Amino acid sequence: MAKVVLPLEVARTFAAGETEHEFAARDVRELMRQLEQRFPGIRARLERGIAVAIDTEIYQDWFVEPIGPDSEVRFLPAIEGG
Amino acid sequence: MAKHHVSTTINGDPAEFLCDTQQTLLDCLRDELQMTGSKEGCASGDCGACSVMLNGRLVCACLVLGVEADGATIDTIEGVAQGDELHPLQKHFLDEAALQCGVCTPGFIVAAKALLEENPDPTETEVRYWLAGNLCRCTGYDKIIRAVMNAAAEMRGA
Amino acid sequence: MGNEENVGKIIDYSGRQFKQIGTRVVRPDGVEKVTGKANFGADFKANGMIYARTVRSPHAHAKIKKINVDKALKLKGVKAVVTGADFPEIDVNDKAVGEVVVSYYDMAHNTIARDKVYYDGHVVAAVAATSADIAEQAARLIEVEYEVLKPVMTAEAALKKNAPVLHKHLFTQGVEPKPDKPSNLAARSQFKLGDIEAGFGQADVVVERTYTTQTVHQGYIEPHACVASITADGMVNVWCSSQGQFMVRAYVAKICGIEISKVKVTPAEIGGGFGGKTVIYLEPLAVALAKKAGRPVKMVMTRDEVLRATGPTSGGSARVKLGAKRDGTIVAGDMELTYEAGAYPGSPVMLGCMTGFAPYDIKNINAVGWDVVVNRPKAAAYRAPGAPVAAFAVESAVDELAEQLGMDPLELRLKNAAVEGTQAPYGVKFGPIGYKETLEAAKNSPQWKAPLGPNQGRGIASGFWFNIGGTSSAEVMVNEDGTVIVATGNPDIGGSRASMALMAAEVLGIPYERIKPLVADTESVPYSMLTGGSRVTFATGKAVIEAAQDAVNDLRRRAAKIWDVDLEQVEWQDGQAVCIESDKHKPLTIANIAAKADKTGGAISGKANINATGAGPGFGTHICDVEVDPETGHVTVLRYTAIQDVGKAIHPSYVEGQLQGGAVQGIGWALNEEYVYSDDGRLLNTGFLDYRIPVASDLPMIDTVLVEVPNPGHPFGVRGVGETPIVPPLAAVANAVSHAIGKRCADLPLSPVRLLSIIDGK
Amino acid sequence: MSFGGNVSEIQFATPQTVKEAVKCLAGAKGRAKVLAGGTDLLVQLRAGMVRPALIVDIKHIPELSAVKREDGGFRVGAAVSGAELGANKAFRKAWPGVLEGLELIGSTQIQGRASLGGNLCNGSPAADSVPGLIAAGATCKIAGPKGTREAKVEDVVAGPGKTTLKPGEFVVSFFLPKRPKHAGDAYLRMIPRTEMDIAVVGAAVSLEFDAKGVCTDARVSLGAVAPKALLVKAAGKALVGSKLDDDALEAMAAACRAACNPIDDKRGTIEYRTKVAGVLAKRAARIALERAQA
Repeated sequence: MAKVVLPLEVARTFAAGETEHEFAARDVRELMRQLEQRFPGIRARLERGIAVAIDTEIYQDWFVEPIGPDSEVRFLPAIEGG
Repeated sequence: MAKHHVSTTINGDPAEFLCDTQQTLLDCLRDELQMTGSKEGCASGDCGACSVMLNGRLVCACLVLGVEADGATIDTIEGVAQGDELHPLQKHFLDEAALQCGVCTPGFIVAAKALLEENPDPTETEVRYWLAGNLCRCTGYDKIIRAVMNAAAEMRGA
Repeated sequence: MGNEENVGKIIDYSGRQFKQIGTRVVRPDGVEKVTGKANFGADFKANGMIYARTVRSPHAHAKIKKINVDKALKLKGVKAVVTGADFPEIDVNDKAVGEVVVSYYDMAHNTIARDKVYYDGHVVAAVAATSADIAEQAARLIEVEYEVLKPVMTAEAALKKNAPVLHKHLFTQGVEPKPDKPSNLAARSQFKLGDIEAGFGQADVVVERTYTTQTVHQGYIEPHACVASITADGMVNVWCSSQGQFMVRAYVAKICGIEISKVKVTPAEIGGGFGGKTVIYLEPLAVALAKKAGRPVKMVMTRDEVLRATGPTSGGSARVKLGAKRDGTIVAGDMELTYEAGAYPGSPVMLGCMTGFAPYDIKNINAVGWDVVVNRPKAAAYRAPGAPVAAFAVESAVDELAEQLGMDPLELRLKNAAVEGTQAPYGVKFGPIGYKETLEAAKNSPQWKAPLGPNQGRGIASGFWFNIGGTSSAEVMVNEDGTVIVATGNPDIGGSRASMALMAAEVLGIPYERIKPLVADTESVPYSMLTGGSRVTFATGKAVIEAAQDAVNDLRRRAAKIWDVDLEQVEWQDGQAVCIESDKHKPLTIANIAAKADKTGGAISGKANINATGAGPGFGTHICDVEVDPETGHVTVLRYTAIQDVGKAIHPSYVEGQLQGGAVQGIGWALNEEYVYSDDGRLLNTGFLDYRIPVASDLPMIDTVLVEVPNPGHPFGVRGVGETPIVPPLAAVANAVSHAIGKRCADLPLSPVRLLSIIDGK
Repeated sequence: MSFGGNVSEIQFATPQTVKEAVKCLAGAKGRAKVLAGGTDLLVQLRAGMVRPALIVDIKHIPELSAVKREDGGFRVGAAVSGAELGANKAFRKAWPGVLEGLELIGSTQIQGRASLGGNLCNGSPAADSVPGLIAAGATCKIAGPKGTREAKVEDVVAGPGKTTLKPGEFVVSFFLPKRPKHAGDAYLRMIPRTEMDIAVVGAAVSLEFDAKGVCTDARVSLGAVAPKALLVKAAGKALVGSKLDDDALEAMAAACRAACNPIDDKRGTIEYRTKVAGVLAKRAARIALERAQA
């Protein structure tokens, strides 16, 4: 099971404030389906300016990035720059 | 009143243009003579991007009226290289990477050239104070100062 | 290298000795720039072009009751006037979903006000005429009737109970329960690691203080400028300087309500941006005026307009609390940031929360950020947006903590330094990073060991920036004579053409001089994300490398055809195709192969369209020595060293230049730059005379140390370098000044006036 | 501005003599502005702060552009640029403090244009060259429709942006008197950067000493601490009769602080300006002393 960490604000709105969850998903697309099932409406929120970090790698534009069985998946704000 | 007819010498060549009183020399160079090497960064003499020589003195073209150029001698960035032969300052700016965005570069080269004509062996402090009216936001000035010092050394034959 | 891996695969460059990467070549666009021939934003002309000027609000906060343009239109030479009513209304929820959330509604209203103005300098109308002077005079004839409202100029004022509310539709995001009334508090964000209470419970020493900074501007020397023209069949052409031609295209299309295919943007050379040109201001106005006038329209901002209405970055306050054990282990970090977003939501406060503690391995972190709207220009990105203010607070706190612990501030940083595997404040674990290496380099630097005189002080501070990747495209075209064009879609803001050409040269094995890098218009290369986030050398560089490899594969295919051998028998070595397993074929140079391109299948090229991931974070450490005049409060920067992990320096001179330039911008931020507003919200320092960016005589040489810990996410080990250098200097300077005067300086800028009052204890 | 018509035009004149210039100014249909170095006027024009009917360029008048010896002192044309005056070695030797003030106006580029006349007539309380001139006891020659007159420099400026010049009058030249043997002057200003700023405080001191090193005359002038540059007579008095010992200097500084009547603005506070006026006056006095002893 991959550990999935939601941003605090998103967790407050959709997951009763609980940021850490466990999912068994092969990739981000599947994870999104499962997240939406568990927390209806969360997907649309996560698609707005949220990046995905899988272990040490940050994906600003995520879609089907693979998730390992022991991966830590974190949703975090997308990063801009100067 | 019609526009002023201004006859002047720019980079050694005779030049003429028409202008209104309120047009600055910088406006005239850029808009009437299509010489856009001198840049406008502030129009108030605070940034030096429009540095030119007027009768042998370093000035900001944004603080000179175009009509004042009548009968004057003007030297601009466009006249610094001789054909395709770059001035030592230009070469050293390239070698030292003394430019990043490059918009302040023409002003720096014109101003530095004026310095080296007056003082061929300036100290670092002298270079910094002479160029204090030329703003650069990219480089932190370090490489610019080095380029000027190196060009000075080369020009002195050192 | 085995044959099979060599076919259509990424070449592994690890451990490779570079031939051209790391050399200090002359930049390809250099001669144009030192001779004044390069064309910047304001240098473009079109046939029949007319000139436009804006009408801007003198009020910080007002309702627009009426705009009368009749007198202006009657002036001879005036060709068109536009107001907010000439632009399509955009839904308040229309936001771009991508790397950054962009509210098109806010952007459109920031470009030209509709019913309300939100800051001094907000555009209310624009007028085009046959000369700049006529346009200027016409602008003065446009009568705007305002109902002046009370402005809120600071976060503190904006959050007061009965403060005037800027936006009726603005409800605080990120709080529960959802507010039922609009306010000036746009959003709350929070990042947590561990248990903050428990963390402080373990602490032997705690320091806590609130730090403040003022609004500052990017201060690029080139004002915003553009020319827009519209063809008879409605095609829009925009020529302008920006940090991204595709960004301009997207925003113009959106704000003007035009399909993207009908907008072409040609990038000019850009005279500095630092993030401030990642948004647009003039282009939609020029397009609308050009449409009305039927003539190309040129718009160039004055410096006054640049300072009043573009940029800046947020001023803000930062409360930081750090707890450490007696041995120096930092066990808890608490931070509360309040940033002023300007007229519309979107300060970089969240990035401040994410970055402030990033250099340290702290198990218990709580960082809360408040995004507050005020009647100042909408903040735009500025070099490591959000990070410098947070770092100023944290790095000052670390300095104070070192004092309290009786530890050397460098040793305290070394003890707590983040390393590979450390969990960043935003939760992600770092890959290979070189922060510790920058501290070691600082320790070994001549400056760190040099003695100090009376009234002098030394400060050290570190900083972090994420660096980003993103979508980039590149095309590598082999010409008939074997020279090469490398086209990308990213404006060259500080020498990136040189790094693109160097990377392509390295892959192709041909001399750098034979490669011409091209910054292409929006119709000549596929989409690329803008130049920003320290991404170009990393992400676009990666695209160039892949495109060059693609071209190499094409060249190998042609060689195989010429020799009539299998592709597997052709290897690419030092710019030549070599036939292995047979010496009957003499190696073919790129020129040899190019000469036969027509016979072997047409033009030879390579391309890559990528969304680059794997951007390696950047860490830097700066040392600053100052001398303070105790009677006047004047600070002289005596010596400065900037050290940074740069991954791999493609062109070391330009990497050093990034460190030096960032350090000096940070010095300006720390010492003398600030927006000064009157009580009624008018900006008082609207020129370079009183918005005091550092001048040459203010500074010493800026020494640099490039630490190279390769980033595994890039074939050559590149990390972005542009933004990190502005993060440490605020605290490096403030710590130095604090030590020089023996008092903690927590409010920037440390201008003589402020510093003297600190020295005198007032 | 005539709306429904053309934008108003600005006329331009280049008189060759003082007389012609007076005539030009008198004949202007609307507001006339005198152009010397233009470093203030062009900024105001561009910002739309002024749109005169006529601009009179006085640089073609020989008297305005000349530096001459007169009565053992100097007569300096009002339009002589900082770069030109700086090249005059005799002037630099006699009045280094006056030159310091002029040379601190802006950058090298500004020095190619900025003049004593322009700096004075712009009427800024912070004008860098004015305290030095006042401390020097300089006078200026003013030409106008009623002929020429001589005025003390401290009497020319009335307040921020305002002068006592009557309509049609302009400054032709400055006179700096002969220097006795043991004399020196100095100007210091406080700016946040090292260059390119407007003075937050400026202080000029001109001193004369007898052969024994006792101060016989002292004039102290402060800039940017009042609506116009001040001649602080009490500060001068505090030095006369002393050898510039610490007590005399502190008494002078106290007189300077007492004379300050500054404002809080974007460049400084009342408190800061007042304190630093004393600091700079002391430092300038020490430099002037050194120069007098040299």
